[in-house]
Amino acid sequence: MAPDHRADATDTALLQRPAALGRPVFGPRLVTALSLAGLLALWWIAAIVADSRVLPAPPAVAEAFWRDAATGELFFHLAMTLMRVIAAFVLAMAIGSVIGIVLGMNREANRFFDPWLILFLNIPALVVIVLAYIWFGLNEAAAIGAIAVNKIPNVVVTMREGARTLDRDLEEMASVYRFSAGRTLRHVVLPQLQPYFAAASRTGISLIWKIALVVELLGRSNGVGFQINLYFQLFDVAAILAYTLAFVAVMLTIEFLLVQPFEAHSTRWRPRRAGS
Amino acid sequence: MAPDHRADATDTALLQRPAALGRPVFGPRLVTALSLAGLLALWWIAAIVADSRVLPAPPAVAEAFWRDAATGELFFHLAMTLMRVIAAFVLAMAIGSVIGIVLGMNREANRFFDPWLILFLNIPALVVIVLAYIWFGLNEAAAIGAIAVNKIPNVVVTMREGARTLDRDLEEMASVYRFSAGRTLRHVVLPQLQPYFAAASRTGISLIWKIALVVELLGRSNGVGFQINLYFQLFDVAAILAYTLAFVAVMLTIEFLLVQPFEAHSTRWRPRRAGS
Amino acid sequence: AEDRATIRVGILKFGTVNWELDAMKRAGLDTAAGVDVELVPFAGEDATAVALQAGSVDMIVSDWLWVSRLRATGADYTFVPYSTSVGSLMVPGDSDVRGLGDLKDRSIGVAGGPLDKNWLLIQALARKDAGIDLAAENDIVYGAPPLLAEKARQGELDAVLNFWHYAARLEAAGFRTLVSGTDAAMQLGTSGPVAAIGWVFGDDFAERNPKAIEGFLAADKATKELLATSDAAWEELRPLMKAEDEATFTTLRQRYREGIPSRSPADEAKDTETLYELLAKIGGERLVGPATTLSPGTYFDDGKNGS
Amino acid sequence: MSNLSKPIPPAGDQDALEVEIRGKTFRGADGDAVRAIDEIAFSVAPGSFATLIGPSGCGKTTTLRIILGLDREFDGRLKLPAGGGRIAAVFQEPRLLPWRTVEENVRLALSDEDTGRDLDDLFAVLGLAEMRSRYPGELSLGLARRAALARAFAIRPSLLVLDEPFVSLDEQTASRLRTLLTDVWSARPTTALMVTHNLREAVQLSDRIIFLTERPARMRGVYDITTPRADRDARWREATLPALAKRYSGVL
Amino acid sequence: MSNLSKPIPPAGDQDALEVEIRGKTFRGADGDAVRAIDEIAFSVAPGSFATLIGPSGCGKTTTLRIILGLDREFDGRLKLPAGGGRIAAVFQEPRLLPWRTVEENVRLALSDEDTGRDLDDLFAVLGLAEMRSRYPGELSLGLARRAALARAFAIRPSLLVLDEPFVSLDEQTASRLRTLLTDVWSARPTTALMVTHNLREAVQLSDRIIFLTERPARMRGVYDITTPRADRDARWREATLPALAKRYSGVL
Ligand SMILES: Nc1ncnc2c1ncn2[C@@H]1O[C@H](COP(=O)(O)OP(=O)(O)OP(=O)(O)O)[C@@H](O)[C@H]1O
Ligand SMILES: Nc1ncnc2c1ncn2[C@@H]1O[C@H](COP(=O)(O)OP(=O)(O)OP(=O)(O)O)[C@@H](O)[C@H]1O
Ligand SMILES: [Mg+2]
Ligand SMILES: [Mg+2]
Repeated sequence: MAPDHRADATDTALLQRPAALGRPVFGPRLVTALSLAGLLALWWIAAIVADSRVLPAPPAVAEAFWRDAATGELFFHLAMTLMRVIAAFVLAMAIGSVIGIVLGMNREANRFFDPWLILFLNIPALVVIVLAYIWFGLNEAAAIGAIAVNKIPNVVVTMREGARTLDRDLEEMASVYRFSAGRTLRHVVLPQLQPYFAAASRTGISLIWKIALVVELLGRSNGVGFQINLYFQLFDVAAILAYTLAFVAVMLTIEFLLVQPFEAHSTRWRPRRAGS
Repeated sequence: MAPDHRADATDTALLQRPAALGRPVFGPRLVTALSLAGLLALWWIAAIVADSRVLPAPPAVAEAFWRDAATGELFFHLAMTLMRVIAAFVLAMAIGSVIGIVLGMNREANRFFDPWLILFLNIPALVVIVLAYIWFGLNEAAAIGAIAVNKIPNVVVTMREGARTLDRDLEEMASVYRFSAGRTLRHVVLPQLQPYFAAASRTGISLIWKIALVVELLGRSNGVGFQINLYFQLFDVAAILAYTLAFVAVMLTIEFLLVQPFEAHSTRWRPRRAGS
Repeated sequence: AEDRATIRVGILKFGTVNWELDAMKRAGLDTAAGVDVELVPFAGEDATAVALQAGSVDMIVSDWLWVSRLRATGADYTFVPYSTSVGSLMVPGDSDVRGLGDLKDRSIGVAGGPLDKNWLLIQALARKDAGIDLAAENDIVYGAPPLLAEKARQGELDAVLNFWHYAARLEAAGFRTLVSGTDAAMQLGTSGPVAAIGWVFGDDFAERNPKAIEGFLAADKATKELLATSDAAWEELRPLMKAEDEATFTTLRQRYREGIPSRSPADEAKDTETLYELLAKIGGERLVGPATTLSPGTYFDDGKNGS
Repeated sequence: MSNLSKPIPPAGDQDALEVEIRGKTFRGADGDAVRAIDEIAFSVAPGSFATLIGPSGCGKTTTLRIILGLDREFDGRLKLPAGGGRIAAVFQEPRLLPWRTVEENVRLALSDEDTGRDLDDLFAVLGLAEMRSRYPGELSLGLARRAALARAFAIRPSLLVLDEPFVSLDEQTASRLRTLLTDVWSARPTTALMVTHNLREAVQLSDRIIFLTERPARMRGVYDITTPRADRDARWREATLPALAKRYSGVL
Repeated sequence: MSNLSKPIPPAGDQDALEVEIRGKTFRGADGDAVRAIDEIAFSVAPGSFATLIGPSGCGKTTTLRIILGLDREFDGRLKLPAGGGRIAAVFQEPRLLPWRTVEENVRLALSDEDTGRDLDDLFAVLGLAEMRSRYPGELSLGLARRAALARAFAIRPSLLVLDEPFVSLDEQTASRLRTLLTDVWSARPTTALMVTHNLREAVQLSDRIIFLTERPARMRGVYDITTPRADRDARWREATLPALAKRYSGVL
């Protein structure tokens, strides 16, 4: 007979319940704006408190940004990096998803290739990049390939977990109703893998960008990684942050204009959690 | 009336079906051995074909391995790196899972923190590491903390996707039967997150190891990353591969002795796909 | 030993500084000069810079440009010459490139990036002597030093500008020096070889530990004398140097000896200022930061000016 | 075996279940409003057994969810039997944890002081004795539904909510379980509310039957049965069922 | 409306469904063997309607899965009605794709030449007209089951397999759907096999009823009904049901 929150709330008296049909206090846009403002404030305060050359305040970074933006240099390097990131992302997601789904659905294949996967997961980026440059020359193809090879095992692992949890009931339904392979993939398999795909692509694009920085550091003559390394040698943290934030801004734009609407659309069928 | 494979197979005649109750052609251990042997063979052939200083054949790597293993040096560096990897892994998984689950279950919180998450996902490892070292000194705590901070956003993203797909029906059941918070977490929530956790930890440990290499490069006086970079400056690829493979061997051991038995146990309830 | 000062030096594990300090400790030259030198090895150049700023080491090896730039933004690091060895632009022994003027439509690897001092000087020299813009008329590849060295060996690059010990190794492998950073500087107006890299430490450390700095610099001088004259001392360094063969070993030794600064600090400082103005002109604010002249105090003043 | 004429326990010990829903609207995925319930109001006397009958899709499950506190976005008010007693629910689907065995599923629902209780009899009468250590994925649907019943009956609830508990079971098993339900319900002062499409089942078990209209649900009528359960034999049923079916067409 | 006395189409056009399962054992998660079926053998004449009745958990769904080709690890043999026609199945659970609307779920099952067919009548008679563009998560269980029936009826199958198709539905809806089923079944030469726990439903619809024992399932008996469907009125049922119930105790 221990008192219990829910019981208390309903026991006491005839409780009046209003029909509250989802009216959030702030609009989504406002929340995002608030969030960014909070982040900026936090950074500014930290910069003032730390008062160190290593954590410049927002104005210093803005200045560094304008310096390189005015010459168009920043946009050039950003574009080069984005080109590499996008190419490697498409490659890695496509190849990794296929391998991951196959391994997740086929125990025998998985047992055989699992050690290979672990090997490729754990080869340092440096090794892959250097080997790629040495074998295929210091060119874009080698750079993009090296980034993709670094990312593919991660995609495989995530998609494999997803494929392992595929609903057998729906698969059976599809086979009884003779769905073609394409129809099964599109309407039965992929929707179930959506959360895994989302996880793989979100963490993927950030990992790819980080590897792109190393690739550019080791053997490219442009791109954000090239610039960041240059400024690191000069220990110009403001400039490093300016380039970093420029990339983050691009990612945020993609997130809000592309990813979130797409996700909202592809998960609209999901019953919403009460009160959210 | 297009002929169809399944219909064909069963239409033609009274078909005899044997009772084949899962008898794989090879035992799992043998498959793994075959897999590793295949990998070795592939490498060896590639090394012979490439015939380059940059892709040494297995014996050269074995020699480099023995050279550093005999002095105990290799094991010392490996141990240091493993220590950092494990500490950072535990930290990142614990913190990242908690944040990820909270964000996945709470739309408002997620809307607010999503931009922060994207920022932290995309800050280059270099920046975090340098800031950590400069603020907290070149010590283990800073090194491990920097690795964890690099990994946490990835864990958050993956666990958040998982938490978004939590089964509302089971959650309701748990609330009606007044499961305590701990019981709900352990018996209702965590089992559903298992595949996401598995994906996050597999890709996680490899990412952490890669970041550990950078951390060791930028400010530690030991560890595999330290050694690999030294050998990179000498362009001694055999030694680099020896250290890499030593780490991969440790990971493979963990995979086969710990992770796979654990996973087999925690997913034993899953209905198995026919023929696997 | 209790009253001896200690100094922690951040070094590159496979770098030349490591050789020198190893020889110093082997010969007991540091304790003889009343200082305990503690070596803190790192795997990368950037790591030593981070370590100095994080206060984990007291001294590292870096260049005066870096010191001057950081001083201009408020840091108090200071500089004592260590070596005049700098990078060189190398071409294969059988290359038909004879001078900077022949570099047209070639692929050139440049270690250290577009703001590397030697690269800037060599570009300026090419513009002055041969009237060509190296960066514009060639295919420039910036990249990691070991990777570029390997690419040069593979023949993918027609020329490579690399740091001195990579250059020395390439030389031992049959490459020849087209022009070195020092040559370029001298042809552009310095009166002698300028020590580009040196010991870097904080002014406040020097103030608090005058004996440590004094002892260390004395020990450094003694070590250089030893290494300049004794081949036996070099034999002991062999395992550290990881030279592939005898030719590489002797080339490395030779180039090291050539790099020992021999001029008076005053001459050094004067040439450095010339060089700085030159660099400020070529590299612009991007390279030198807001200050157009060498920041005062970049060169360490131990109070016994000119000794 | 069963106490079929449970005396309604004295009031004060427990309150009646009072339900008054003046409206419930869902927001569909396309943003459209789906009106599920228009106006439902009924009460269930403490310790009595009530049944909800209504066309498929009319809002019965929605009503139960509101009573269970799983849906708080509705117009109206609600009063649960007091006393802090536990609530047991048999959902329309089994809702077992797939990664726990049948027995673990049942035991997890027990309160802390009850853990470790002897459940042999319960499993035996439900025909689950052999299935205790199986995972839900290895059960037939009927077995899974019985496991869900076991969970509800094991916790000795003071309010029992059942959403079509006996579908997907053969007649023999179903009638055995109806007897079990009566036992569990009458052993303690339990208020019960059941949804069913089976009028026979309803008249056998209930003190009160509440008929609902098509969606959006409104009250169609309330039918109280005063005949003691022991007297509800085949003959009585033959008389009652057609009468009810005539009054509320389409339910039989 | 419905052609209740469908003449059995001439043989040759289609073969009988012949099922002969001499054993089916599951391997449980703990490694134990679970014997689900001992020995089942029956045939269903082409174009006729058969019903499987057996206790809960005896192996009915397992039998259907074997017929559907979803489980190939059994001892025995199987012959499907020839002709390459399609198979429609109503599973024991709705098995709708949660991320597709009701209508999309139905249309996805249609063959390519049928896509775009007019389904208005079908949805109307199933009471789903309003629900076509809703997602399965927004349906009540009864509505979801009807959507699964719509999918099965839409594809004009030559073999129709139904696992308890009419549970969780109110009587009025259920009887409307039974009529629909008879229509669909008699419109083309369709062989049908249904599992039910409702003997009334079985005698109303079937040409043959196959009774199974407890798990592991064995044949308990086969009962053929020759009375034309049009003549199976209430009086006939009152006579047949008790006779059957007496012969196969526990089924009513
Ligand atoms: N989450 C939801 N979003 C939109 N509509 C919903 C949702 N849940 C239920 N509905 C609708 O509300 C109505 C009532 O649903 P409910 O589940 O209460 O029916 P029911 O009476 O239990 O039916 P059944 O006998 O089939 O189980 C249905 O028309 C259903 O489609
Ligand atoms: N994957 C499985 N692993 C182990 N046992 C299983 C598995 N699937 C079914 N069984 C067992 O086989 C038996 C027959 O199951 P089946 O689903 O065929 O029963 P059913 O006759 O359809 O029962 P119901 O009327 O309850 O649906 C049951 O005892 C069930 O527990
Ligand atoms: Mg319902
Ligand atoms: Mg079944």
